[in-house]
Amino acid sequence: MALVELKGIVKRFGGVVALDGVDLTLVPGETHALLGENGAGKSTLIRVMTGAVVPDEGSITVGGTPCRFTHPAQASAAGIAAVYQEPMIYPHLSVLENIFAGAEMTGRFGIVRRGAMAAVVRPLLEQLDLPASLLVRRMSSLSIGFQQMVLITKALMLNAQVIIFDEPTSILSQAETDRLFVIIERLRRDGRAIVYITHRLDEIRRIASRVTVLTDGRVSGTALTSDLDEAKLLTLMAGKASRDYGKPLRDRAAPAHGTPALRMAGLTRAGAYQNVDWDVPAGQVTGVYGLVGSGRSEVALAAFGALRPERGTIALQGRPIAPRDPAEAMRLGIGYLPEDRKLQGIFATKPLEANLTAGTIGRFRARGGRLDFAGLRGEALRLIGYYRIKARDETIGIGTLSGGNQQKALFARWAGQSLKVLILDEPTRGIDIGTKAEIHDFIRDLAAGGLAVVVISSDLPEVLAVSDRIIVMRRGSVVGVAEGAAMNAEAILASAVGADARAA
Amino acid sequence: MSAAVMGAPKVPRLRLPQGREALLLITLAVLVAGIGMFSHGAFWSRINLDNLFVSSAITLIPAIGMTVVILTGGIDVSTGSMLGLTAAIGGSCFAAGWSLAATVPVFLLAGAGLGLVNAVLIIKGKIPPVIATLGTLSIYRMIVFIVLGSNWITQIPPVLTRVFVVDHVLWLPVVALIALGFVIVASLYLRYFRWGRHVYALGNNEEAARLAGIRPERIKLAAYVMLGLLTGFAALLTLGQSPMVQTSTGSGFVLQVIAAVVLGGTSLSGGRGTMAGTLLGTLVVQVVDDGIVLLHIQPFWNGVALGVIILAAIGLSSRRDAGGM
Amino acid sequence: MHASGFDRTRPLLLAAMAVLALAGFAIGHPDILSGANFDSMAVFGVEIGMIALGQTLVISGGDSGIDLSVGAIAGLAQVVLGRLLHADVAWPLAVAVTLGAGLGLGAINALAVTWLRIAPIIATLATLFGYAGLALVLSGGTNIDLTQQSSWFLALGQGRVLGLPFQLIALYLPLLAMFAFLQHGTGYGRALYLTGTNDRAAALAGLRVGRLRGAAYVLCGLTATIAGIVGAARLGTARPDAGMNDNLISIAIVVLGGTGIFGGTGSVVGTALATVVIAIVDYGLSYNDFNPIYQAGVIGVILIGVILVENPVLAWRARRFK
Amino acid sequence: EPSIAFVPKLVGIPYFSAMKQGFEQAGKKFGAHIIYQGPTTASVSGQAEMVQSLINKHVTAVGVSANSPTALEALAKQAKDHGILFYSTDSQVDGPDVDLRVQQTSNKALAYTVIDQLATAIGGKGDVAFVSGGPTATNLNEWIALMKQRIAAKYPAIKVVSIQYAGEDINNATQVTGQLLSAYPHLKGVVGVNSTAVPGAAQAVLRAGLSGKVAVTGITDPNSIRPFIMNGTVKSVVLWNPIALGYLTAWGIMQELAHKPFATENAVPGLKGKVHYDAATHTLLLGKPLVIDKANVSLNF
Ligand SMILES: Nc1ncnc2c1ncn2[C@@H]1O[C@H](COP(=O)(O)OP(=O)(O)OP(=O)(O)O)[C@@H](O)[C@H]1O
Ligand SMILES: Nc1ncnc2c1ncn2[C@@H]1O[C@H](COP(=O)(O)OP(=O)(O)OP(=O)(O)O)[C@@H](O)[C@H]1O
Ligand SMILES: [Mg+2]
Ligand SMILES: [Mg+2]
Repeated sequence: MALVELKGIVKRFGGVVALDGVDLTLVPGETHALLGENGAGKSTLIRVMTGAVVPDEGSITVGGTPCRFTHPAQASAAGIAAVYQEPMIYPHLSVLENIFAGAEMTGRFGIVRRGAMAAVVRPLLEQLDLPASLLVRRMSSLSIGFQQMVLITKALMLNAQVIIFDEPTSILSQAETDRLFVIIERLRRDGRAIVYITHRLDEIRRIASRVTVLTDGRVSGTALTSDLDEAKLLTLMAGKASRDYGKPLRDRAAPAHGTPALRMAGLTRAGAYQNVDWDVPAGQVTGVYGLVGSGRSEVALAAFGALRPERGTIALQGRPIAPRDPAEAMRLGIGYLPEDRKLQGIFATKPLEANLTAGTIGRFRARGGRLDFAGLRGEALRLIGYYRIKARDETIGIGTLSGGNQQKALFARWAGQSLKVLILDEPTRGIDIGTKAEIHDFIRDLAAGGLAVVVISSDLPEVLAVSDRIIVMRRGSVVGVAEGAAMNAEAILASAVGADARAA
Repeated sequence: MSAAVMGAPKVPRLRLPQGREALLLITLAVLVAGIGMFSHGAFWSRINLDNLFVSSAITLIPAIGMTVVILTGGIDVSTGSMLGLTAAIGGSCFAAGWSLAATVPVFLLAGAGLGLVNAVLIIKGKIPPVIATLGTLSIYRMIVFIVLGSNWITQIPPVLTRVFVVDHVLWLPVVALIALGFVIVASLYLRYFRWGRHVYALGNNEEAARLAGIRPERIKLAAYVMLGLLTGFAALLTLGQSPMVQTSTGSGFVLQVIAAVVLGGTSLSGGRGTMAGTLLGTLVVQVVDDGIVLLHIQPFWNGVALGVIILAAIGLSSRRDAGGM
Repeated sequence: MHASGFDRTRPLLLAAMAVLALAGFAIGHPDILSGANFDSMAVFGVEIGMIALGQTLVISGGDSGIDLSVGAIAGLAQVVLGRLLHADVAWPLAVAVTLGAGLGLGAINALAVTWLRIAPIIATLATLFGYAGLALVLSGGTNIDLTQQSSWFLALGQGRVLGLPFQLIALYLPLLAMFAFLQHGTGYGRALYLTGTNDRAAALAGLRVGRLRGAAYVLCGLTATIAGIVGAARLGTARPDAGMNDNLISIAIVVLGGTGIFGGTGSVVGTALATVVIAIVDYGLSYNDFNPIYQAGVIGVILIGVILVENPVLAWRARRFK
Repeated sequence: EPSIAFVPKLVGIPYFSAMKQGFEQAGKKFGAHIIYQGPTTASVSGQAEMVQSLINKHVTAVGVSANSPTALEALAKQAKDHGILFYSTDSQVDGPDVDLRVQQTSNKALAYTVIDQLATAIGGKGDVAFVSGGPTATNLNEWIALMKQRIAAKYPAIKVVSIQYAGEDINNATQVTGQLLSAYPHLKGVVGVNSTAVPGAAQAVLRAGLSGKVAVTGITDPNSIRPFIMNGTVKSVVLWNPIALGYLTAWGIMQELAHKPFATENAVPGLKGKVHYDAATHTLLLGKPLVIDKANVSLNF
């Protein structure tokens, strides 16, 4: 018996047809994976189901009764909850309030019962291995990884019949993903219907029993996971076979000699990281792996001049530097692709072209102090073409692009600049499998061109695939550096998680 | 660049209010101590304290409503004109010989009605709050001119002054007590009641709030109407403070209210701020203003002193608040 | 979409409104379409128009950007200028010094907002008090008579070029062109738009957010100063309270012109058109013997009316693209 | 029928409405169309804009109660060039191009009368404070200077401890006076220099329970001060009759338009007493200041 049934859903945005007659059936007790290239329409489909977007055509039935959601409140009343691709947070509210916003537990006179809410959510936090102290923290003080964990908690809290996850793990590491899966599995056995979107194929095989593939807003196939192999999936998605993913891409660079391009030594900032040493050689890709909150991003922000460390030294090609702000770091030749696309990356209401060239405006100067508009446009078109960003044209607002395409644009913004050191924080967040491999190629190319590249990622296979060396961090400290043969998944995961952490 | 700007984690904090209240409290204490000392006790005289409390209360009452409006991510710049118009309407009733009991509801209804007009323009007309209320700011003022016909209303019953301003309960003028009561109620409401939490949620992220099933329109409607209601009440109190309605009554008032709210730490982009901050912000503004006369500063230097004190006091605390880098 | 996020609906509406308003007034009084009247509208629109140019930059820089001190700057600039002229400083030098002072006043705002990190509304309210107070102190609260000054100086506000007001041809239009170029043609403009849209992202893209915004306040101080100087020359009088009504009107003009108060959008071109509308309505109403108390009200109606007309137009255009 | 335009400092206040009333009475009587237009705040530029539009409309006569003595000189000249009569009344415009000035009463007589009233009320000695309107209002500042002059010359035991500015707003005046009362505990009297300052000061004194202990007087109209004279907080204030001032102005303009020269003393139909004319400054003088107390507070303006 179907719990939710979508029939012939069509959604157009201006000239773009995001969904073009999609049918989808969700049954209780099943985890249904949605797959598709960036911009295929997955997120839009989700938003139709939660009432965030009103479809132009098509019907939705929930439990046999036809529904027309025009307001999200109706969908949540019908028992549908979602974790959206872009974190939907209340930055100035506490984590507890974020979790219960709109669904507060109230006592007499409508007084909000904080204690009761905390009591309800605590066991769930435990299962997700999150500390209870998290509840009183301000949401904006958390790194995006933690924010994502909080939003997952929130969706689980709602006790909905249908729970939808739009790329929940794109910035979570193996350990967090494992914990999430245990809970999803339990919910499934409970008789809920789960929708799960991801670009990590291994995850699909682990939890989903059925897969629906979307291509350009149409369903190109639905099948049981057990009937599918990777090649078939890729063919369904893109209509073409893609390269084997996960194998080393290229020969590793020889271990570097001499001064590293970027060297950080003894870097400390209380409460964030202690005594961190990073050596980043030119011409190589240095991977940085760790669990959510291990302090990787903060160290990177220190090198980029965005957050001053309290102690320690930073040297660029042997010369000590202390950049006061990102602008200075960039002048010195350091770049940083931030992890939080929405807050730190894109200019949502601005055209793709302005987003792509935001870091290089100064280079496009024509006579009389004029911006060289033709140059900017040319550069934007080059980047769009080179990095295969799916967009109508360069003047479209970046906010209307799909998550993966926004990410590609940000990657292009940084990859297009001439720098000495480029730090990429979760560079492939939300990028589909086919394209991910391409991005990896681009990263390797950058390194081959002499750039010192750092790839911070929560995706272990990715780190293994692109890196020449891997730095492993845990709780603000470097706990290991692996090179060559030492770079194997088990060892790195073990040191990232830490023997003690498992026990705790 | 602030740490918050970079989205970097900071030390755990228990609740919303940042160090802002504490800093304002210190600022206030320093100002009071300084003025108390250098005014040779004049600051502590009954007359001065009453004066201070009454004018603070009249700013504070609409500031409570303004805080809620700004928390939802909106703003109302028409409050001063609204105060003028309710005073003109209510004052006309007094002039026509209406009794106090019959006129008080007129003030409240007129205020709420004008607030409702703003709310409808903003919610139904989908006009950005600043633009809508800049518009009604001019329109309401025009109506004041029409209602008054360039006569000032002086037939205000003296009982208003006696009841609200002269009489004391618990050492405080009645207005001050009322204002304090409102602050406490509003503060508890915002903090502990579902609706209050939704105000914050809405101001933090309207889209998310909508997705969470909160109905932004209802909250906004309530916020603007309530601000109108409180403004209507403040208009009544204004007439207790000085028994005359002029065509200019209330002009310049809104800036004072918004300044108190923003000074109190409420962010103009919404979702952050507290009633306690608004209370302290109001007091700081009023004390500075008061001190300038009490300290016998040459009148032409008033403005300079006011500007410098605000920049110094707020500037230093803002820098601290932002936590350096 | 332009980097400014500026949509052509608003300028078209404003232009239509200007034409309609003129036509309406001409029904009552056909001779309003005379040269002398256009002249007067230009003369009275130019000063507030200049201030609105600077205000546009400040508001579009985001972070609740606003400059409430523009009126006080205009008044203080007049007083400084008046004092200098009365101290027998040659007028070109006096004007130059005043312009320098204006930059300084703008810079104080910039520092208060970007370095002290005071919310702009509070910071500029404080400087509003401060500057207005200084103007009183420097002038002793009195009217400074400049009617006897060099006619070259007075020509800044009363002179004519090609039969048109000097300040329109030689000051406002060049300033408008400069600001439009700055906003739409230079890297600075582009960077300020990005900063206004998302300052975190801008900082992490390597833009110097503080400097970009600070420069907007400095430029705003400059335009207010120029407006103050022109006003002093036009009236032959320097007064500490000269700009007392300018703050609110300049903000109203900017938002009417289509600049969003949350930053990152808008254009001085819209601001200029809004200035034209306001100048026509203002002058036309008094020319048609409307009681001046209706002027403010009509401007309020225009503010609201523009959006009420624009919303359906925008919705229709969005639908048409399907 | 000639059209006479009057641009007051600002509209929406009873004082200028009363003047307008006088203008209209005279207009009816002598056959003139009266145009009354002014800015809503006492703005110099706003006033100039109105005058300009009236000149462009070619009214017969245009004049102001000036917000600035010098800012309208250029417009006066322009009016003259267009053959339009330019006058100032109540608050004057400087320069050679003003055809007619009408003065309510001599500034000196006004200021001296106020101080004499004050001195009587406080027994000739003690601390007093002034509460004025806008700090830049030319005539208010002139009166303050003359009042100080009178105190220095005649009442050496009176000391002016502070001058505060409260704008044209009664609430500000109340608040500022309250602050003065605490800042100067020995204060004996408060002089309100404009029409909102006097009732504001009276209210503050009343509220502080100092009625009878702190004297309040100044320059204001009977309508505004009536409640305070009735309840005894204020004994007397000083003014002139603004209706008569408007009336006289319009009469004077009509005389000018008819090219009838003024004598040194003129009888004006509809006004009691003779009106003095000073040929050197083209100024008509309405008369002596009027002391308003319980006896005549029922006057309606
Ligand atoms: N608000 C919008 N306005 C205009 N176009 C939109 C909007 N939202 C989505 N689109 C377009 O709809 C299409 C589908 O986008 P959607 O976000 O659903 O893709 P997706 O499958 O989730 O991709 P990704 O894997 O990158 O997240 C894209 O072409 C996108 O540009
Ligand atoms: N258990 C925890 N609960 C809450 N916050 C934590 C916890 N552990 C670490 N943090 C915070 O996480 C911050 C590190 O975040 P940072 O963004 O630098 O890490 P990251 O390794 O990049 O992780 P992420 O994948 O979340 O971005 C620290 O400043 C710390 O305050
Ligand atoms: Mg998506
Ligand atoms: Mg990170």
